Amino acid sequence: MIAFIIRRLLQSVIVMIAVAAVSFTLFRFVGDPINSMVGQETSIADRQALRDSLGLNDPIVLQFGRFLGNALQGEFGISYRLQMPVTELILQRLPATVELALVSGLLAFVLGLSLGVYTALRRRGVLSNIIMTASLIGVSLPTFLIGVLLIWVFAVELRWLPSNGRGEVVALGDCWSTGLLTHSGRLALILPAITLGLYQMTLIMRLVRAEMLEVLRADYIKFARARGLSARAVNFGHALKNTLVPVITITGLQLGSIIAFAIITETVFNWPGVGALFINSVRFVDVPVMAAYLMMIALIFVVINLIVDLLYYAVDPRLRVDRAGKAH
Amino acid sequence: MTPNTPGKTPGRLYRLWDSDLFYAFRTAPVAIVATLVALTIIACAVLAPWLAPMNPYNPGGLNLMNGFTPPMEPNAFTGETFLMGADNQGRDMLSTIMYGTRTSLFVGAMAVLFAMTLGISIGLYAGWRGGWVDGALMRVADVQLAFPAILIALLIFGIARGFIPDNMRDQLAIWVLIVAIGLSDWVQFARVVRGATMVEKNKEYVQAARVIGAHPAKIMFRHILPNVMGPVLVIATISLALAIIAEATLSFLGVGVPPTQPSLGTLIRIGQGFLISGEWWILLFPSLTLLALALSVNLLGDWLRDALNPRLR
Amino acid sequence: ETVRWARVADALTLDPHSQNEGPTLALLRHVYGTLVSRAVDGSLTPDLATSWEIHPEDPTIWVLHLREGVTFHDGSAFTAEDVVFSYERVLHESSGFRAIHADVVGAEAVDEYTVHVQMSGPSPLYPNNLTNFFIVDKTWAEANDVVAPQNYAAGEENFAVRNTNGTGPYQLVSRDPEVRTVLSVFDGYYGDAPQVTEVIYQPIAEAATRIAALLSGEVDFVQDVPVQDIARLEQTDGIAITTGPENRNIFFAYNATSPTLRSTNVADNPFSHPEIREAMALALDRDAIRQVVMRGQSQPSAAPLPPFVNGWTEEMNAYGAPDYERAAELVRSVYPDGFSVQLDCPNDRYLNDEAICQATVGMLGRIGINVSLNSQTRSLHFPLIENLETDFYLLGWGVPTFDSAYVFNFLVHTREGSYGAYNGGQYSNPEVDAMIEEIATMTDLDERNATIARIWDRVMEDRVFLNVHNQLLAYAVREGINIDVHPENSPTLWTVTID
Amino acid sequence: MAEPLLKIEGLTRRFDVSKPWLNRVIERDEKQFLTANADVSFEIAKGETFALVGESGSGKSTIAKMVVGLLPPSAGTITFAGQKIDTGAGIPRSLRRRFQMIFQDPFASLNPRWRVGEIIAEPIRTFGLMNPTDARNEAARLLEVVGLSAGDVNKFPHEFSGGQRQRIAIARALSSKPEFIVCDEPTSALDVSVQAQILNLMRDLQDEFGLTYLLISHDLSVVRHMSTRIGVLYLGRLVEVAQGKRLFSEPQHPYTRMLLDAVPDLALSGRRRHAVEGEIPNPISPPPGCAFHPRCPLVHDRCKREVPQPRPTPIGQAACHALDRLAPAA
Amino acid sequence: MADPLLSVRDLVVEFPTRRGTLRALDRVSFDIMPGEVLGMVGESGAGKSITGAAIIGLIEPPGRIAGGEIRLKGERIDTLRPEALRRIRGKRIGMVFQDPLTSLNPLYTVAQQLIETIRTHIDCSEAEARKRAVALLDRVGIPAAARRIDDYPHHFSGGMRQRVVIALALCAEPELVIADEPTTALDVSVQSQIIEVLKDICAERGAAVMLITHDMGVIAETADRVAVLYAGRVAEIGPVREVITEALHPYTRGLMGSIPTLTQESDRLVQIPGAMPRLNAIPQGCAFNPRCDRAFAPCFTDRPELLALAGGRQVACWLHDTAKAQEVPHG
Ligand SMILES: Nc1ncnc2c1ncn2[C@@H]1O[C@H](COP(=O)(O)OP(=O)(O)OP(=O)(O)O)[C@@H](O)[C@H]1O
Ligand SMILES: Nc1ncnc2c1ncn2[C@@H]1O[C@H](COP(=O)(O)OP(=O)(O)OP(=O)(O)O)[C@@H](O)[C@H]1O
Ligand SMILES: [Mg+2]
Ligand SMILES: [Mg+2]
Repeated sequence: MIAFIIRRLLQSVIVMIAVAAVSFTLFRFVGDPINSMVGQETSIADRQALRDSLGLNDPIVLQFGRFLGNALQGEFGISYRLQMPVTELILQRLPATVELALVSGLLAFVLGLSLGVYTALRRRGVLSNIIMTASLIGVSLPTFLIGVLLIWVFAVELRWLPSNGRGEVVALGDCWSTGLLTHSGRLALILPAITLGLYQMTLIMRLVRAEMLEVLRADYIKFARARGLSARAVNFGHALKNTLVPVITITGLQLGSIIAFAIITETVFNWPGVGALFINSVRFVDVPVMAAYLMMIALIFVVINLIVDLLYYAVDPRLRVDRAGKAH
Repeated sequence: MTPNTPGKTPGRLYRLWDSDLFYAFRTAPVAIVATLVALTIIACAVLAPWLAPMNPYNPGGLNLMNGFTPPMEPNAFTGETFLMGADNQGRDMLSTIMYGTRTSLFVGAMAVLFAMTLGISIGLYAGWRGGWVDGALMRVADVQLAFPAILIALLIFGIARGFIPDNMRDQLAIWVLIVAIGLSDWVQFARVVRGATMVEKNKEYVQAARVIGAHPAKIMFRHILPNVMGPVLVIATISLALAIIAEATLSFLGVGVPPTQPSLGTLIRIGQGFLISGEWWILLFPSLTLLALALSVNLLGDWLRDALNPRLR
Repeated sequence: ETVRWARVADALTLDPHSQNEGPTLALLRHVYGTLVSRAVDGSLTPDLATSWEIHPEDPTIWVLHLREGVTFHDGSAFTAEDVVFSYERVLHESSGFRAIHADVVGAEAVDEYTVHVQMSGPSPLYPNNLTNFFIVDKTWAEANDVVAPQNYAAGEENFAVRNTNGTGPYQLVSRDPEVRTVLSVFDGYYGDAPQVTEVIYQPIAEAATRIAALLSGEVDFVQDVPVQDIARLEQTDGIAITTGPENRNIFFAYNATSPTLRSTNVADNPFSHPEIREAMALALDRDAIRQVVMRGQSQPSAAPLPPFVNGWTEEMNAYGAPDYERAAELVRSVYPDGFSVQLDCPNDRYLNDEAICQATVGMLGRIGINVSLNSQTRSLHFPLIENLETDFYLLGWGVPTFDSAYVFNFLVHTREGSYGAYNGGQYSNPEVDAMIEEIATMTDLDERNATIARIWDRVMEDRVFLNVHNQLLAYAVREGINIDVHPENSPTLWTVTID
Repeated sequence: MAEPLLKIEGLTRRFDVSKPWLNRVIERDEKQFLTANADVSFEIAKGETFALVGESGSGKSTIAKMVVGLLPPSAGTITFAGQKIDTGAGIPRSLRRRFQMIFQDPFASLNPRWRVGEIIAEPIRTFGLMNPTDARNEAARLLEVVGLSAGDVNKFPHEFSGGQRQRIAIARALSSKPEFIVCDEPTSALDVSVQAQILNLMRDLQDEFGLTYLLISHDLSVVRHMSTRIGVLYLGRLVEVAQGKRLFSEPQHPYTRMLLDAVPDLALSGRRRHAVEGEIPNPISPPPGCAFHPRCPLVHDRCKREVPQPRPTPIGQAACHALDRLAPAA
Repeated sequence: MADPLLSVRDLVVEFPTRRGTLRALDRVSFDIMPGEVLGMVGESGAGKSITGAAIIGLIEPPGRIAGGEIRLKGERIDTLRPEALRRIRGKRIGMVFQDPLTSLNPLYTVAQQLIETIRTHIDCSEAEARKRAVALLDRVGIPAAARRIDDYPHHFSGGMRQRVVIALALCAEPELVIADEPTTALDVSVQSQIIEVLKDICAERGAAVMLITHDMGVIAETADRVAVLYAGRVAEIGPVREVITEALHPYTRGLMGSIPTLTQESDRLVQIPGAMPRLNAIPQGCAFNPRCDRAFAPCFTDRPELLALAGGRQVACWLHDTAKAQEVPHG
């Protein structure tokens, strides 16, 4: 177990360094930050001077080293664009994204799980087929379009729900702000959460269904039936629990990608989260923010991965003994 | 012995028609409709240069004054009428959609092909070799997973822009897109193929080949590959739909094909700006086309997944 | 009354001397006062300075007379010391406005309400440069360690980035960058009490979302209205649209001087042929662009400068109807098979920038010029111009000084020193350069204007630019809010009236 | 005995089943090895059928794999037709053709995507023995040899029943004209009536082509029926080697006796069987000394310390400390 | 003779497929007496498992019971509603499957699975159920049962797991245990232990056993009577000794001859040519006719019914139909 965690952590470090390297190389190519930092009147000499002072003219290896060194200390510098410490900026935006991701993740998980179980248990039912087909619509249109359409229908035409922003937020302590405690905050969450969760819901639902069908054919299910256990106990106590083992992994990974996918949803709904921050940073070539964001995504992914593995441990007793080495 | 009737071996086509898969297909209305829709769209796209009323990719042939002509109504200035209206550049929507679908399909298919080739090769190799090679390759896949698809595509797009001389960007944009989407997609192919390879390589038919000393490459590609293609096909189908949508999303984020040669996604991105202004046809028709295409491909993939799973028969 | 104000981007900072950038200036204007402001018609009006004149004895000194009885938001009094301090600050190495005050040597407080600004030479038009010069309280700045504008390289945060102390009509209540900034009226404001007592400023990047927010009643005032939505908004009950010209013209420029181009398929430089440049001018259908691409929201013009600007003439502005046949003939006369070239275009900087380029690609296609379009985000587009890596590009240019010299300095003068930073076409004419340098110090305005006209003649003759139009700005508001379109796209909410 | 066709000496195979390095460091574990075969030696003469029996996990398949070159031995030598096989470099091509193998699972041993003709001709192609047309004809001929029809070359494996597939597998094994065939549980997946067919076929082919078999099975009655000599494996060690039928009438080793005892008797001889005590120990940590001692009715102290060496017996040889004390078989 | 515990009459099980309906069982009839061990043998695909599944009503759709009746102590159980049938499963009929590795849910401890099953059928407290469970495990021969009961299935070896499975099947004291190849996946030395346990414990509780296997040896040692299935039909039923030593049906006879034994002396095995027909190609008349060396005219046209002969034997073969047998060309 300890060895397992250590191994995971080592792997995570490698992943993080790789991510850092990749994201760093990238910055050379997304454009020149100077242009968005100075007015059009600035002379070329002044621009060069600024570039020099930001270290953008240094050899790339040196820049990377500096970046890594600072990143290790959680130090990502000052945003070129908003002139605030990046770490603070990201921490400020993170609650919005996390809240959105969690709510839509929860939505996706709960709906996906129940619909998946339903469609698996009633495999040939009419309603199942309708659900299966309808759910595909969610993955057959790009997210941004779904978002725009939802805004159009529910905000513009029906005026039921707000079209953008987070509504009223309440500060919880120093570092967290939540929209969940206010009415307007909850209303504002609905459309983005649906938009973001739709894709994941379809995915989870299909996964649950496939796994469940697989499990329902397992010998131990047959044996459970033969022992006269009630349908409930068989379907939920045995089949569902065994289904959850593989579902947990994928769902966990999905949560990571929900945060990344939030880029689009946040842009469309003007949701003040890290995704929108990132996209704006890309437009302005705000290198420190981009770097920090990518590192954050990688970190979240790595942490989720770790949690998933530990959960796996908790759920599947077979892994608890000496199988630790066999990651994946 | 079972009575054998040589000479009466039915033809390949008949066997295909009579196969279980095809039977399942023939009796699944959803699959048939999905195939018909997909084939129609694909045919229209592939034959666009011959079928489309105009070539929207030739900027010299456009008349800007045709811009925003509503469907089936003559344009106030030029008097021209378009079945599905004209877009903001005066392009006939129908033709543009046909050409755009062509581009989207090309990007999607090539991206999937790329992802598939990469994923299969890596998966086969990792599964076959096992040990640290396998471990290392799968860690690479992990790193890849740490970057969700759209991020990867954004990154690659950014990097490629740095490498490609600007006067070639135009032509290469599509290829960059293909590589970007493909690279974000190979992991699932690799994982499935790796898993299946690890199962297959211990099967006795592989051992039989090894006993006679067949070359590992031959075993991998001639023996194992055909047997792991089932799930690969399913993933490929669904990936195709995903790739087409990924292309649309990337184009929404501003990294995509040039607007002079719009893909379906670019069209939607453009049309999305006209949702409120009332020029609904610029958004509606491309979206419907994308929906129909992606939905039918997805449904097919879905159906295929069930049909190829012997345990669900 | 509260006005909820949405526009595409947020102010980048609240530091008044850090970022010379549109939205930043527009927001800061509500908090910080300037010595001189610009009215909606483009004229200069007194503000913190009640009057200004050239020193009767020394033409290199500008004398500024300051308004009395003005207080900063924290209650301290506004005096010449603050102006002098602000000059020091704006001239600091890390200021984003240094270039605007490049000719200033230093400022000196003569008495409590008079300041002498020492220029390096005669600068008759200098007050035009004062409209974006925000005045900071010296004691406040010193107390909070913000004597200098923020320096990125130091990697430190600056108090002024999130805190303000100005003399403007509003004071800062709260700010969540890129989310919401709340301003409330400053009781001690020296001007008329604004009707709008609270401003909630929200950047909304996506155009559709921004308009949706207005339609659903979540905001009251939207800037950066997509042109295609204007008609619909006009028809919507409860929503009004105001439009007006912006001080910004949109034009194409090309490299006509290099012997070869990087992106063409012919051996020489097609733009070096006057015929080609003429053909392109003939092919550009400005009316169609106005009609279809801009939905009427532009003023087509051949003059490569906005109409407000000193040096603009009706004559330069005139353009003819396109003549494709003649244009095609001209192209054929040089290149029987036509030629191809790449057009670089931003896709997120100006109103419908990409669509304009696209339309132009079509028009040029009709005369045998095969243009491939490279449209990309601004941070990739502008370096091309700066690094001289483009053959043919689109650019928009605002003239905050309202004088042609600004255009000449940046776009016409050969690139050397601080000149020609945006002369991406590498136009170079020693005669013109000499004249440009001359007008910088001319005090006789008539003579100066004559020289400007001469420069323009040469520039127009050489077809250095292919101008498309001036942008019209559109503001959409909840009905009952009366707001004027400001030529610098810098709305002033304290002048807003509410029915 | 004449020059043996296959000679195996001291064959040992260990599998590294250690935990990953990091776990070992943290949990202070040693490297762990599973000894699948230890010091196995036997010879097979030409034309003979040598059988290996033993319970699951006793290392039968591992021996088979080492013999055909699928696994390199950890120690020991394999000599085929007088030629010592360098296990590091794999079996030379010239020898490889002379070996073949038949597998247990007729469903897994044929590639489902290949036509029967291709499957049978694969060895011919790989060894370049014939041109493609001849190879196809040869495949058709072989199908008839194993009792199927020549027209079946174009079918796919799934069109055949288990017994028929096993015939196809045999045809494949015959196609490179081998002298020696390793059969790893060739009939254990088949029904008895089909098993009889396959066993008869194997015998016919042996007579016809002069084949030598290494037959692996856990079914003692099949082994008795087929083989000329038999080796009994327990936990990777050869505990007894004996002449075919005599092993059954005069078993020497206590384990052999126990195995024989456990076989359900169809003959209804009325003999009351003794249910065997215990299960096979974990091969990673086998008992010291004689691995069988925890289950052995004749166990004494020496068995727990010393690994018994093979000793000649009236019917072959056996490795047991208690051989002398054994009562003659009942 | 007492009333049969289980009585199966003319049981037909069908699987609709695209190429027509497959009859996996075609009019199968047999009885099991209380406390009796009935062996059921036959080749793979003969329908042994389907018979077992049909009895406890666990045929997977789209397969269905298309005819006949199944009675448990005279009460019809094939027509019961699913809920009523569920109460019989485990409670009155226990089931043991072939593969102990996959029969247990890997995510639950043995205790959890046992207690769940006990409490489903017997109204008792958790603690009580646990006590029963420990006792049961002890009885099936699991050493230190009280300690090991909280282990997960993967902690047990194959033989031990099969004991757990048996305990699970027996925990509600059923009257009938259907054991579907309970030892096939196990080692020879463990096989005999398991059979022993199963037999003893059933005898102890007076439960009848239906022992499905294709291992004639196991049948010979364990069963009282044996039923031979061929292509979904009963070929022969009779006391085990008679069926083995003097089989009536040519198929049974061939089958016995084809099994190598530890005592047989001949060089070649008896070989029944061909293989059992697939369900979609069962010949007309007697299903065995293409492989039968004694087939004669009626075998190709009429299906022989199960004939009751003396000594409790039954056979479905025209050779034993006195009327038809006249026609046999003896030779
Ligand atoms: N690749 C391997 N890695 C680790 N252990 C292995 C490997 N292959 C075989 N073993 C172990 O070696 C031992 C002998 O295995 P082998 O397959 O030779 O047994 P067998 O006698 O053929 O059994 P069966 O009757 O089940 O086929 C077993 O304990 C097995 O677990
Ligand atoms: N779901 C199904 N669909 C179609 N046919 C089936 C299905 N399940 C079983 N069968 C058929 O029913 C017949 C009897 O199967 P059954 O499992 O009872 O055989 P068995 O005698 O138990 O064989 P084995 O010894 O292999 O377990 C077989 O021919 C099988 O192909
Ligand atoms: Mg084996
Ligand atoms: Mg069965």
